Amino acid sequence: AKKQLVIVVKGLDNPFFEAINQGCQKWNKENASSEYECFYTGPASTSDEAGEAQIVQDVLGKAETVAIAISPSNAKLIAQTLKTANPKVPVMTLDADLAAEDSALRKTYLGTDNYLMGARIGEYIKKAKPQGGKICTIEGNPGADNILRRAQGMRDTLTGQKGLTALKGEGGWTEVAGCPVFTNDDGAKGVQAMTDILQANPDLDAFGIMGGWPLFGAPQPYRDLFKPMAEKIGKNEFVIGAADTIGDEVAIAKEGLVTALVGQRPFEMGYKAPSVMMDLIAGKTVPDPVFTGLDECTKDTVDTCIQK
Amino acid sequence: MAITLDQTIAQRQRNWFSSVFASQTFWVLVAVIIACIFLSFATSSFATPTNLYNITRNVTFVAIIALGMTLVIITGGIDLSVGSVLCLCSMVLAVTMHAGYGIGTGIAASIGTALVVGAFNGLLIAYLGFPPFVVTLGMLSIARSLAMVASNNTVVFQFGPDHDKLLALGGGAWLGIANPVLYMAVLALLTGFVLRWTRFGRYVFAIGGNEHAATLTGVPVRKIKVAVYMISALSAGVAGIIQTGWLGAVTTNIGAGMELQVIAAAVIGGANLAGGVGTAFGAIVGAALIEVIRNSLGLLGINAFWQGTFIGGAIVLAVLFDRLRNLRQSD
Amino acid sequence: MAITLDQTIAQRQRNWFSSVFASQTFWVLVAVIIACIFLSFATSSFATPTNLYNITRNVTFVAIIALGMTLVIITGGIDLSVGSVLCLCSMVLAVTMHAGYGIGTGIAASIGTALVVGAFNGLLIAYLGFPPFVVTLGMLSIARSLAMVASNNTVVFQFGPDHDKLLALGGGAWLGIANPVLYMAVLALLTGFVLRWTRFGRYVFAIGGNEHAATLTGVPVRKIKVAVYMISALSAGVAGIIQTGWLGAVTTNIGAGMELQVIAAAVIGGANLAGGVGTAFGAIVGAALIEVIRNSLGLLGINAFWQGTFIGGAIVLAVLFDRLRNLRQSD
Amino acid sequence: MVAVLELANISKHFGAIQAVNDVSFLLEAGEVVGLMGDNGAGKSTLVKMIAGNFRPSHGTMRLDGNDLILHRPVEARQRGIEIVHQDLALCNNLTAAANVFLGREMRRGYGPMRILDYKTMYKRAGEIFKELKSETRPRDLVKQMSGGQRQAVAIARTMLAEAKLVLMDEPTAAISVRQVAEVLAHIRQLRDRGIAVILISHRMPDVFSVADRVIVMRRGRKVADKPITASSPEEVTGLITGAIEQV
Amino acid sequence: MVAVLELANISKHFGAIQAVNDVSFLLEAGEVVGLMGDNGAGKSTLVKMIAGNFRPSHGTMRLDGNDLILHRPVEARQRGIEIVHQDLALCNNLTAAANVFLGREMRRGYGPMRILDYKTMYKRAGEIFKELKSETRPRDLVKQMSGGQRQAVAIARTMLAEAKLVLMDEPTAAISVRQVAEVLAHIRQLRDRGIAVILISHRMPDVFSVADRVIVMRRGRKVADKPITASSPEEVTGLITGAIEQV
Ligand SMILES: Nc1ncnc2c1ncn2[C@@H]1O[C@H](COP(=O)(O)OP(=O)(O)OP(=O)(O)O)[C@@H](O)[C@H]1O
Ligand SMILES: Nc1ncnc2c1ncn2[C@@H]1O[C@H](COP(=O)(O)OP(=O)(O)OP(=O)(O)O)[C@@H](O)[C@H]1O
Ligand SMILES: [Mg+2]
Ligand SMILES: [Mg+2]
Repeated sequence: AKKQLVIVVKGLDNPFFEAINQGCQKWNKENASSEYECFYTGPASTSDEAGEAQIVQDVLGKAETVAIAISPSNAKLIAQTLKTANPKVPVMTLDADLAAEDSALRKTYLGTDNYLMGARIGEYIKKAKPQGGKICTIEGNPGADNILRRAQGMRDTLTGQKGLTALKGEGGWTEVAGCPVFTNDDGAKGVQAMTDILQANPDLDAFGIMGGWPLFGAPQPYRDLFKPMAEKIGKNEFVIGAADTIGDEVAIAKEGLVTALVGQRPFEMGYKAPSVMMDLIAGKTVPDPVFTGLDECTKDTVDTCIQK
Repeated sequence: MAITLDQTIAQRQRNWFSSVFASQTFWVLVAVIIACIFLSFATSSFATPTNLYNITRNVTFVAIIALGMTLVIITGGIDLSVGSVLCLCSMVLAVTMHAGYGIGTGIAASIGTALVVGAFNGLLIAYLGFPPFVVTLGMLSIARSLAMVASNNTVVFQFGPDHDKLLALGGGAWLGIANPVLYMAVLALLTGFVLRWTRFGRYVFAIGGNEHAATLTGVPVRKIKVAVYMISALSAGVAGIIQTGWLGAVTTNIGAGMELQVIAAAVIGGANLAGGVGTAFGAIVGAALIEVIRNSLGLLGINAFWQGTFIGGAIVLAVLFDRLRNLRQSD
Repeated sequence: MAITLDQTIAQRQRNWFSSVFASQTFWVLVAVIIACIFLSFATSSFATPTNLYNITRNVTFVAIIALGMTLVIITGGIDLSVGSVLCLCSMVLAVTMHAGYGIGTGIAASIGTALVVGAFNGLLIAYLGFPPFVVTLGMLSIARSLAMVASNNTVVFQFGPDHDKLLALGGGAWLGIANPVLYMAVLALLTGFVLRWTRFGRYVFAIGGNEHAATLTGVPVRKIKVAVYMISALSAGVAGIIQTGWLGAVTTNIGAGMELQVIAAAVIGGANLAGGVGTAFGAIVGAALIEVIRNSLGLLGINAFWQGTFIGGAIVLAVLFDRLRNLRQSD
Repeated sequence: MVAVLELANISKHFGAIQAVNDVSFLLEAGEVVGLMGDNGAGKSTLVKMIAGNFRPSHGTMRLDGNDLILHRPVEARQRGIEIVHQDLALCNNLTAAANVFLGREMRRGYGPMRILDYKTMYKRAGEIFKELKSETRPRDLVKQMSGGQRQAVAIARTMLAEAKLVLMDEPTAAISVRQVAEVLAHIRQLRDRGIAVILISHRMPDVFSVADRVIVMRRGRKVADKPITASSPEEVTGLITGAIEQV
Repeated sequence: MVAVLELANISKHFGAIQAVNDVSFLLEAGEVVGLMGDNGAGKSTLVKMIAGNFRPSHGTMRLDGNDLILHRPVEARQRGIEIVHQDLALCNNLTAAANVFLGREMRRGYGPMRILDYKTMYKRAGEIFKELKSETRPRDLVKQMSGGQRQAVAIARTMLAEAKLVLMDEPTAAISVRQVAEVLAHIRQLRDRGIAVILISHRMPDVFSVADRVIVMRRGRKVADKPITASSPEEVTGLITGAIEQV
């Protein structure tokens, strides 16, 4: 058997990680003759944190494993797992990082700067509505650290202050009652909740969507909801900043139903990770962190915004 | 004065009216109505046409599956695979249409998949005597995994030449009522009819009441059980098709965790997991209750952290009416 | 030659040996053993000390809760709230210790929470006659929501002055066996003892066999039911405490979806959701089977998309042994 | 003339328990046989085998001269064997009428659109109960019925179809004097129509008033099989208790 | 001397069904009363009220001169009332011995460490079955037992404790001649120890052989209450069927 460069993701149920897998597979195809292969795995569900830790253990116990890249859904738990397992092979993080104080446990981080991503969404919203207004944040799984980090980035950018967990007029922005909404990565739930929030708050000014589920998971109800508001969105009277550029999202941006999209580059993560791991095995110095870029799309840039 | 044998035989313990009052479905319906009235006064946005349109549409997916689930529960079984089957059927539809086939082929493939899955569950349960919980839990895992395989775990959002037809099917409306609501109404009437007026329905109840007795009296218990699991999977498949038309995209996590919601809808509506009891109307009422609660979270602006408490509390409260009536009566 | 009345009375249908062969637990155990033997040969990394250490440790959390769940299932009930209760108890422990209290206080608070939750479930089910499915589904929602409230939805990973004690409690080992495994063994023996040798255990079975008969013969049905739901919540709480010690961090996500795994473990191990049947040993065997399957996925390098199919298939297969024996016998 | 039912060396064991042991007998059309025996003697087990409920461990059964191999209870019904089960086999969640007609529902309408004919079923069930002089209400759930009413429901079932052979496992255990007379009269009617009946009962007077022949079982074995006229209640009691070994 | 049991104007209805209607009677210590009546006459409902199974809709009950208000069946047991239920109230998943001792398990050891005493319970249950001459195996599950064996288990329960009042709802319905004699002998023993017994039965000879008094119910009402010596099987049959209106 080939030596394995293992990628452990948070959960298989998410198309985002599938893009990482695509990158991983592309690397395999291009390096068919290599003595290494990229091996992608993870728990069935993103919410199964303990399951991910168990998989990490399993993988570290396997003789074929020569390096591992982890996307931790519970950073502390993975850190703890790594401490106990005390692996002999190089470990890096991918897509999501360990906490700062645990950074010695991994060699490097490859992925998006989630805080920056949220901050970019915040900037688009702030640019469209400099005077502030009422906003609702749509989040995913309540325990998902990367999403929480994005939300923090957005809040910090909107207010110019650090570390607020709910906005009550700082920088002109107020989060309405019932927000943030946790959609548990369910597109339909996300749109349904957004519909309810809009019903209850007709004077809402903005949505900050920290994970793209409502757009790519339920594009049609999303369109139905915002088509009547397309004109307002065009005039920046209503603002929607959303994460990701998956599936139908770019088309939605083209239709002018979202102010701006800020997307990650998961494919790039999956494609680059094997090379970074091989560098680590070879003992080369690798910068820490290695950020993959962000794709930012507005109505006017949709045709060119995605990095190929 | 003397009562004849004829008169005694013609008696019955409860008339139609008192049976209605004795049913959990009725009291949950009362709870739903009270909640709606409360929300109409407490928020200005509840009783608006758009909100009602949305609520009725949102309720349908859980409700349609709850109809099939009700049959399973009446026989004393359980089907945990419905959420995954919904996902698999949606994915089969999406992938087929994406590959350029028409909507007819897509729907046929999807329905076919549902029936095969249901038959698999049913055969293991009825003929090999597997516990329904184990079989359908296994299928929960298998169906979603197959959906991943079918789609390569990607988002499918382009449905080939009949793209628009599919969207119209699930997203359209007729006389101001969302299409899914119409489908749900038709399916509920059909289920209600089958349960009350057909021999099949009678057998479903008999199996749940006393499976052994049903076997002894010549009820084709095994065939009926297979049929019931096929119907359950079918209802999940139908809900999947409609939901795909509404959402306009399929991911491999749609329907995740839906099984508990669906079973809850059926049970809240009066079905008894021990078997023998349940109605189509109850399934709809139970699903409606869950959706009204969900809808109210946003409208009332409940704090995100407390939303779960609110949902859970409301589910328990809804059944409280019925329990209180029972307690009062048992004295 | 003539058989006396005494002899007839002393007879029994099955001896100890044939009862073992007739039990689902035994056949699932056979399945687990076969799987282990297969994996030892098929992969070089299965039968390594680290892997076995990990497997045995991983099995404990589901197994401990499955012990409590088994009691609930024997009475004919179900407890869907265990995953959320685990989360809530972990969070209460974490928050208490994070606030500077010692490990004793933390554990007491956590256990206290579990007992209150269990008592709430039990009282509604036993005294008000709520369907267990509805009450515990409500609690599934409520407990997780309270965990969010308690922690403000943050990750807690510093446990105050007794931080290290807690980590040792859950992460340590003794003679090469992980601490959680020891706890599990003790709890399993205790549960087995209670079920077989105490009046309480006898009543648990009686309630599941015929609740009405149990009431008529003076079994304190309601009290026992409350106790059983408290034990179930308690087992979730204990698992939560140990898991916290092992994980070293608590998020509001832990234990999500665990209820189905736990119930599956109990059912695969031979407990019957209709009530009246179940063993402590079965719960452990069921949990072990699930963990061995999960572990093998990585070791065998099963393709990610197919993993679900593999897991689901294996769950169904495990029960097959028992079913085949039954089928053969019924002829 | 071939016997309606012929049992040859039938045995049945459950684990270590030998419930029925090498039992053989013949039953002619229009014959009423009383099957008696102590509790646990194997009477119910024997008739359950004839009704397709269990399969014999050994031995063969023939109905009207043809082999009788039953895989499911419904096959017995299809071949004209009706049974009143000792445990009644009722679905508590259904009404009395629904239980009577279970597996044989009456329907109206045509082709695939046939629906249950509630009205006729209630009416017909009411008529049967009246015939049995039992105060049983067809529209009420059997769950809430008295022991005798439940038994009336189980007996009523066998009165719907024209059978070849009717097996009655303690049909009069829970019912009152008045209805006992009706059930015995019903058995006589069956006999007169040429239907064979096996009546299991612990009530000596009933058996002696209606049966043509009596078979006694003890601990799974047949210990007596003789015309009722050649026997007496005392002898049968002795056979049941074992005071008399065998005749 | 106060009566052991005194019922005054007891009624019970279920929805539109009047199961028991204004029934009153007294029962002295050491008295055996036969309670007879047609199916659905309300006999079981009446004794279930005395056993705390239902609460009367109207009327009062007194035990030994004290008010008898029961919220749960266990309270009746605690006050010395034992009952054999018509539906036997057995847990199918437990052994015969476990069913006999249900709610009254024997234990050994001290204080909180007391564990079930299987051995003694098996032994004691076996003794009782032997006393009843019933071939019932204490170690087997009741699920797989014959009708009469199940009934023996239910009767055995009442033989564990010394009661004031024993209610027997058709205790001999499913059991064989041999055991019927034993049960009747047991009832006589109870009487001789000064225990009051209400025996519900459809078997005229049994009632006439053991009861001191007979009470007849028809459609929920008491229509006769007289010493057995002053009555006759024919009269009682007439009362049950309604041929005789009331005495
Ligand atoms: N729980 C109940 N709910 C409704 N009706 C009931 C209930 N229990 C009994 N009944 C009805 O009350 C009447 C009296 O029933 P009961 O069981 O007391 O009769 P019984 O005299 O014991 O008859 P049997 O000799 O057949 O046992 C019957 O018509 C019966 O259908
Ligand atoms: N399904 C079964 N599994 C195991 N043993 C059984 C089963 N059915 C019956 N038995 C046993 O077989 C023997 C015969 O039982 P059967 O029911 O045939 O007796 P019976 O003659 O009908 O008695 P009764 O007069 O009490 O109804 C009994 O000892 C009983 O315990
Ligand atoms: Mg019998
Ligand atoms: Mg009665």
